[in-house]
Amino acid sequence: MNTGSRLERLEKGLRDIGLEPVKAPGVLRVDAQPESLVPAARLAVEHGYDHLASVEGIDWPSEGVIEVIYHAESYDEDLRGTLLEIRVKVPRDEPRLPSLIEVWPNALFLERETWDLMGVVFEGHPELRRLLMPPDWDGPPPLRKDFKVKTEGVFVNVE
Amino acid sequence: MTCPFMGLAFLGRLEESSRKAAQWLVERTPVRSLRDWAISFSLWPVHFTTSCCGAEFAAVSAPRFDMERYGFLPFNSPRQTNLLLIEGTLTRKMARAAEIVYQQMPSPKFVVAMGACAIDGGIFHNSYNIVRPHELFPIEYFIPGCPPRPEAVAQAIVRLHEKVKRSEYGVKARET
Amino acid sequence: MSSSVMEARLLEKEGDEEVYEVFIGPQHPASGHMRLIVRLEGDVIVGVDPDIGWVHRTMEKLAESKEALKAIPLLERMTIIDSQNVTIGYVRALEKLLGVEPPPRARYLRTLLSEINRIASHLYGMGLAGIFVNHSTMFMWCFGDREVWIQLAEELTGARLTHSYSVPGGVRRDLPQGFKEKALKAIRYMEKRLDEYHRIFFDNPQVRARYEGVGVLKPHEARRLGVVGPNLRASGVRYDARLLGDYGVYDELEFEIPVREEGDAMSRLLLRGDEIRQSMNIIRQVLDKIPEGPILAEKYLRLIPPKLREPALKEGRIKFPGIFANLKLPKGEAVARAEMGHGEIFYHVTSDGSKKPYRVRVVTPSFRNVILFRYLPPGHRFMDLPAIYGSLDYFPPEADR
Amino acid sequence: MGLVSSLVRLVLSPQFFGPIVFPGLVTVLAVLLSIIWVERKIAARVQMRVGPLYILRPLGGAIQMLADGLRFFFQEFIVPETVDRVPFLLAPVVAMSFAMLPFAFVPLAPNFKPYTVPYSMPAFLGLNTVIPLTVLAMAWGSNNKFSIQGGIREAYMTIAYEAVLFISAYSMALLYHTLDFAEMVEAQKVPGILLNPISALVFFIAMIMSAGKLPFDIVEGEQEIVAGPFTEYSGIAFGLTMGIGYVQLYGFTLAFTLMYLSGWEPLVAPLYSIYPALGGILLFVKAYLLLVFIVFLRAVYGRYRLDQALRIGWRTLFPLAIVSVFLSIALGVIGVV
Repeated sequence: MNTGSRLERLEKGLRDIGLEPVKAPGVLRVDAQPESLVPAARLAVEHGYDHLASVEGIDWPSEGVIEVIYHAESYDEDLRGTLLEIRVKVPRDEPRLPSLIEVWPNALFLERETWDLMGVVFEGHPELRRLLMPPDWDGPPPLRKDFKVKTEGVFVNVE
Repeated sequence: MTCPFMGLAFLGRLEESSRKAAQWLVERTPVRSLRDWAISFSLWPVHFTTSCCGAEFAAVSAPRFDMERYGFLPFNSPRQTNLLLIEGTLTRKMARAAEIVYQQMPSPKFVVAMGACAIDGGIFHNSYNIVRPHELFPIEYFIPGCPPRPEAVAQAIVRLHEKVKRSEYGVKARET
Repeated sequence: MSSSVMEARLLEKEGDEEVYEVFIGPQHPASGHMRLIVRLEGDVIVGVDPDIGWVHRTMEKLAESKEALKAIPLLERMTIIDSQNVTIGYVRALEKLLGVEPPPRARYLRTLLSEINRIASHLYGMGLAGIFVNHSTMFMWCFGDREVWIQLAEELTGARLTHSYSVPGGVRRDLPQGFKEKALKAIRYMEKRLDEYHRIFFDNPQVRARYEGVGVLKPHEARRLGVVGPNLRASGVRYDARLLGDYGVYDELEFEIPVREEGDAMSRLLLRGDEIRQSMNIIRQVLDKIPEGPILAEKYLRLIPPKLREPALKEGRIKFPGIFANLKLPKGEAVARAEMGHGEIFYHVTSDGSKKPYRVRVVTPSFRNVILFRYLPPGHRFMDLPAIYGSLDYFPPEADR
Repeated sequence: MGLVSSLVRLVLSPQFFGPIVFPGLVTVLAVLLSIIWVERKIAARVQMRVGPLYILRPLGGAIQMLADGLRFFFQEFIVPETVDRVPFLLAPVVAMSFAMLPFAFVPLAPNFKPYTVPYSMPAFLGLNTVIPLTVLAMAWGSNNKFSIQGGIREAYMTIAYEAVLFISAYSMALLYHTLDFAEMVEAQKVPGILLNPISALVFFIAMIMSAGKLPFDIVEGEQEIVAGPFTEYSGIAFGLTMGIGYVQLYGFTLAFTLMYLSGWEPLVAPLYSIYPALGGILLFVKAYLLLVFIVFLRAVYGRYRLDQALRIGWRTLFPLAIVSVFLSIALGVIGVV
C-alpha cells in the first residue's frame, strides 16, 4: 500500500464518523468533539498511528475554552512524514475529557502532565496525581493564562 | 537518648562533660589545625544533583579536570560526606530533599552554590517553581556562570580548601 | 497487543502488603535528579513508579513570557549536554512560522554541530551506563573523551555547553580557521578509542553479564509506547527524525541509521557506539561538502546596519541588531521534530501575532521514555534496575523541563 | 638494663611482635593507608587521570588516606534516633577486632608463630567467618531499608563463598597433610599454585568475594543500595567499616601466599639468622603484590549481579572446589608432596 492509500483511508474513515480532516504540510488536522474523540483515536490506531507524540493544552481565556491537542505519530515509512493532529475544545471552568489511555498507552504520562499543568481532567485515567509540580501544590494550574509570572525587565523583590 | 551510665550518680553528667572535654580538645590549636588540614584535603561532595549543572559537576571529577588531585571524591551517602554542591536550579520539590540531605550530613559541612540559578534564579528568575538556596543554607561560595565552567568549580573548591586549611570557617558553627 | 494487557503489567501489585518499597533518589548514587519508587518482592521488582518533576523549571510557561528569540537559551537548558539538538526543533518551528529558510552553509553548520553534540551526548550516556554497573573506568573514559567534542563545539560556537548556535534564518558563527583539521583529528582519535571501549567495556564478560538480556523491549511494544531514540532503534524499529528531511542537510548526505534487533540493554549501549561512528561519518562528509556563502538568511542580513554587516561577514560572527530580538511572529502555528541524542524532540509553537509565542509545547525524548521505567523493570532483579536505567540514557532535566 | 632488654625481648617475641607490629596492627594500618591510595592511583592512571596529588606532591599524594582517616576521626558521629544503638555501635568495633584477630595465626618463619596451635589454617579462616555476622548486625542496627537489603545480600554471599573458601583451603591441607600454615610452607617444595591451580583459583575468587571487592562488591552495591549496611554510618565508625574489607583482604592475601605461593620461601637465610621475623618480609611483599593486583581489578571490572555471583559461587566454584579436593588426594596418593 502506498502513502496515499493508508492516509486517505484514514481521512475517509474520519469523514464517516462526521469529522472534517484538513491537510496541512506535514500535519493532518482534525477538529473533534469530546464525544467523537475516542472513536477518532481508535480509527487512527487502526490506520497506523500507534502512539502519541504529545498531548497539549492551550488556554484561550477570551473564548472561555481550553483546547486540547493530540499529536499522534507513526514510525512507519509511509506515515512518519505526517502527524495526525486531533483538536478538542473543552469549557474552561470544567475541562473534562475521556482518557485515551486505552487507545494509546503512552498517554499515561502525557495526560497526567496535562492534568498537572493545565488542569484538564481525563476521565478514566487511573492515576491523576501530581507529576511535575510539588505534591502539595495548591495554586491554579500554572500553564493557564491567568497564572501570571513576572515578565522581563528590572524588578525589585520587596520583602 | 539516655545515658547508659545515668545510674552511677558519682559520675555526674558523663555524656555532657565528656562532650565538652572533647570539644575543648578539638578547639586547641595543634589539634584544630591538624583537623582542618585533614578536612581540607578530604572534601567529599555528596552525590546529589539538583539540576543541569550536574553535567559540569561530573566533568569536574572526570579526567580533564580531575579534582581528585585535591582529595575531592564524590561519595555515596550523605552521612559520609562533608560538602554539598547545589548544582544549579533548586526547585521547590528538590529544595526539600536538599534540606534533608544537608541535615543528614555530619558537621563540619560546607555548601557551595553552583551556577547563576543558585545565586538568584538565573535564567529562571521568574519561574514559579524555584527556590533560592541562600535562603536555606549557609553558603560558603557562589560560582557564577550558566553553567559555570569546570575550571570555575575547581577554583571554588580550591578556595574552599584554602579557607578550611586556614581554619576560617564556622567557629560559631551554623547548626541546623 | 491489547492495551489492557499492557496496563495490567504497568500497574500490577500496587498497594500489596508483602511488597518492600524502596525510594531511590533524588539523593542516591545512581538516581540523578529523579526518584524511582521501587516495589520489591524479595529481590524481584514488581513495580516501579517514576516520580519525576524534581527539576521542573517551568520552561513552557517561561517561554511564553519571553520574546521568541530569547526562548532559545532558555530551552537549551533542559538538555544542557545536547543543546544544539534541543534547540534546533524550536528554531525550525520559528522559521516555519516566519517563513524563512537558512542558507545552505548555515544548514551544513547546524548539521555539523548537531552531530558533534550527538557524540558528546552519547558519550555522556555511555559513561553513566558504565558507572551504573560500577565500571568507573568506562565513566571516566567517556567523560574524558567527551571533552574532545566539547572543545570542538566550543571552538565553533564559543561556549562549552550552551551554544545557542542556531537562530531563525541561520547560525551565529562561521567555521573558524583550522577547524577541519581539528575535527578530523578528533575523529581519528575517537575511532581508535571506540575499539578500546570494546575491549574494556562492551566485550567485558562482566559487563555483558549485566547488560545482556536485561530489559528487553520488543518492537511492537516500543511502537505502542512511543519510545524514541536509540532505545527505539535498538528494538529493531528504523525510525529517526533525521529521516524526515525537515532540518539540516541529512537528505544530501550518505549515512546509515543503525538498527539492532535484540532490544535489550546491551544492544541499546552498542547502538550508541554505532551512532557515534555514523555521526563521525556525517561530520566528515559535512566538512568535505560545506559550501561557501552567507550564514544568515538574506532577509535578516539586510537588517544589520551596513557598517556592522561588513565586519560581521568578514569575521564570520553575526552581531544581531536590537530589532532582531523583537521579531514579530505571524499568527499561526508550526510543528517541528528533530532528533536529539536521546531521541526525537517535538515542538509545537502557537503564535497569536505578538512578539512572544502564545504557547510552546515541547515533548522531550526523555519524557517520552519515562514510561519505560514502569514497563521494563518489573520481573527483573533489583540489581538490574541500574543497568536498565543506565541503558536508557535518561536525562531528568530534559523530562521535567 | 634488665628492664630494657626484657622489654626488647617482649617486643621481639612472636607473641607480641606478630599481632602488634608485623603482620598485625601496625602493618595493617600501614597497609590500609597505602593500599587505598594505591587503588585510587592505579584507577586514576587507567582512567587518564592523576588521582590524589596535592596533599604530598613529591610522593604523589601518598598520605591521602591519612587525611581521609583523620577527617573521619574528627567528623561528627551521627547516631540516628531510629537505630538500635547496641548493635549499631558495637558491630563495627567487633568486626574490626575479628578482622584483626586472624593475624595471630600467621607465622612469619618456621618457628616464629605468634600463637602456636597445630590448626592455624582453620583458626584463621574460622575467625573471618564472624565478620559477616557483624555486618548483619550493622544492617539490622541501622534500621534503614538500604542497610537491610545490604545485610540480606551479605547473608546470601556468605553462603556462596564460605563453603567454597573452606573446601579449597582444606584441599591444600589434604595435599600437605597438615593444618598448620608453617608446616604447609615447609611442605611446599613446589609452590602450591602449581600443584593445585584449581584450588588456588577457587580460593582467590572466594577471597575477593569474602572481602567484597570488585567485581563482587555486591554488599556495598552503591548504585542500588547506597552503601549497603554502612549507609547510616558516619565519622569514625564509617572509617572502621571501610577498613574492614581491606584488612580482611590483606589477611587473605597472607593466607594465600602461605598456602599457594610458598610463603617466606625461598628463605632469605642471612636475614633469617639476624631475626626470624625478617624472613617474613618476602611473605609480605608477595602478599602486597597480590593485594595490588586485586585492587587493580577495580579499574577493569564492574560489579556482578547478586544472582550471578551466587551462580558463580555455587555452579562454578563449588564443583571446582570438589575437584580440587580430589586432585589433592590424587597428588597425595602418588606422593608428590
